[in-house]
Amino acid sequence: MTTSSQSTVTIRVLLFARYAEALGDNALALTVSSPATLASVIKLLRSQPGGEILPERPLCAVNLVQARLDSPVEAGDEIAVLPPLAGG
Amino acid sequence: MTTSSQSTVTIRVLLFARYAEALGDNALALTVSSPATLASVIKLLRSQPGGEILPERPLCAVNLVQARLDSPVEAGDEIAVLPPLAGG
Amino acid sequence: MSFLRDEPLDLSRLVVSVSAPERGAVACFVGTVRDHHEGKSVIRLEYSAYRPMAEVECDRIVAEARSRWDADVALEHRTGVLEIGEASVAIAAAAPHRGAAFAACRYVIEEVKRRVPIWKREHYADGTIGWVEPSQARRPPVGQAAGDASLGPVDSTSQDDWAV
Amino acid sequence: MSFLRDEPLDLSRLVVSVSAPERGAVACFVGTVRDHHEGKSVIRLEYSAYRPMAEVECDRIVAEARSRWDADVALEHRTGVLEIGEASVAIAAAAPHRGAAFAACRYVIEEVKRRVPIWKREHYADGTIGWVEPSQARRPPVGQAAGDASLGPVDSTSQDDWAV
Repeated sequence: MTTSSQSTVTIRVLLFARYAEALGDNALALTVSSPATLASVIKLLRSQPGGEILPERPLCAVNLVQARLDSPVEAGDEIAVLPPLAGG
Repeated sequence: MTTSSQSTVTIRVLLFARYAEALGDNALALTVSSPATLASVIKLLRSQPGGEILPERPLCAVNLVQARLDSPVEAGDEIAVLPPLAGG
Repeated sequence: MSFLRDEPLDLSRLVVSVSAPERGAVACFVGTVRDHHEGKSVIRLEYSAYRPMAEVECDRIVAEARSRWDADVALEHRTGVLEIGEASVAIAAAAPHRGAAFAACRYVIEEVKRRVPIWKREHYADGTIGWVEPSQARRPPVGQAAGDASLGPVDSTSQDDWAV
Repeated sequence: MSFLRDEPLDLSRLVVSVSAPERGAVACFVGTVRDHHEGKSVIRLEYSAYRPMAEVECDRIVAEARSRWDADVALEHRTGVLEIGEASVAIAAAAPHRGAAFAACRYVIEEVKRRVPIWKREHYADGTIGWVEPSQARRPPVGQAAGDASLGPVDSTSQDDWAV
């Protein structure tokens, strides 16, 4: 459960593999200005300790679907930042 | 064991599938003029009862290798006449 | 049904699951853990996944292959720790004719590599551990920002790329 | 080793036989007996072969695939009576990378169909029996004498046809 003030929103971000390792956790809660976009979340994430490992434009998903960085995000969305894929 | 006179040679021919059925056996011994070629064997084979099912230029093998109709054949060679292949 | 598996994969089970009397051609692919990577000796491998999205993406890929080639398709991907030689991914595609079966199978493995959120960490003989980055071929072209990769479905005009 | 088998084929055994720590990609193909052919309902099938030549030809095909794609390749073909759904042919090709594995596997099935002296007789639901002729695509081009087909190895210039 997250609450949003009039001008900010708290976004929960899932991290994986190398990114989770660098940022020290596989999920972080970030408070960003509202309305928020993926880009504003990524920008804040990159300023966290260890966040410099993230590229400017990482692969992201919102609610299990790949999303562009200008996508709006809201509290309750499932935001995921994905390192380069290596399945198969 | 086959024997050849001065002017003829006896060739044993293996038949398969539809051809064996048509000619009533899966092996026939044919006596042809010497020196013989695959073509002369096929020509005689086509004149046998049921042999009219054979095309003029059937797929043939001599000693397990595909052979052209002008290939020479001798007593002791393993001659095979192959219907269209249907493996796989 | 789950596409991600913590237990060893069983290709025979996949083949049986897609086979049917009217589909006489089954093409399969199995990826196994190799003992080396970029000159280093690998002793074991660990696959992790963003599981809910990986399941959804696998389901989409299989559905795309089924509808494009009128094939039945089965796919499984391992997660967890794998030893050398173990299967990491197994695919079976059955169709009335072999061209479609091969094309559907090839499509699925290429799309799995391109779109499914799975990562692997290699354990090397020298005691070190490393996250495996995709090969050069799968990185964005030079000049494009690193990590700015797309994992959307291929557009329909590129379907011919999968003809086998 | 014999390429022709009177007992049911086992794809898993073939996959194991070609797998190795340095070959991380295995492509396979299984052909199964379909329940219909040109509109007729098939209940069972009988494969016969010119066995010594079929063995030699399978051996050549496998050797060609191995050397062209640096792959390990296993091949088996059933003979005798097969029920609907049973495997008539099974192929596994393992290579360090999947492109080579797919290409080698596809090459082997195409060449088996083109070059190995095997014939099949279908038993139909109406009690009749028929020798199966190869499909139109495998008959000689129009204008060429019927039956004047070649089963020699493909020449090296056509190798690209097998790229997958």
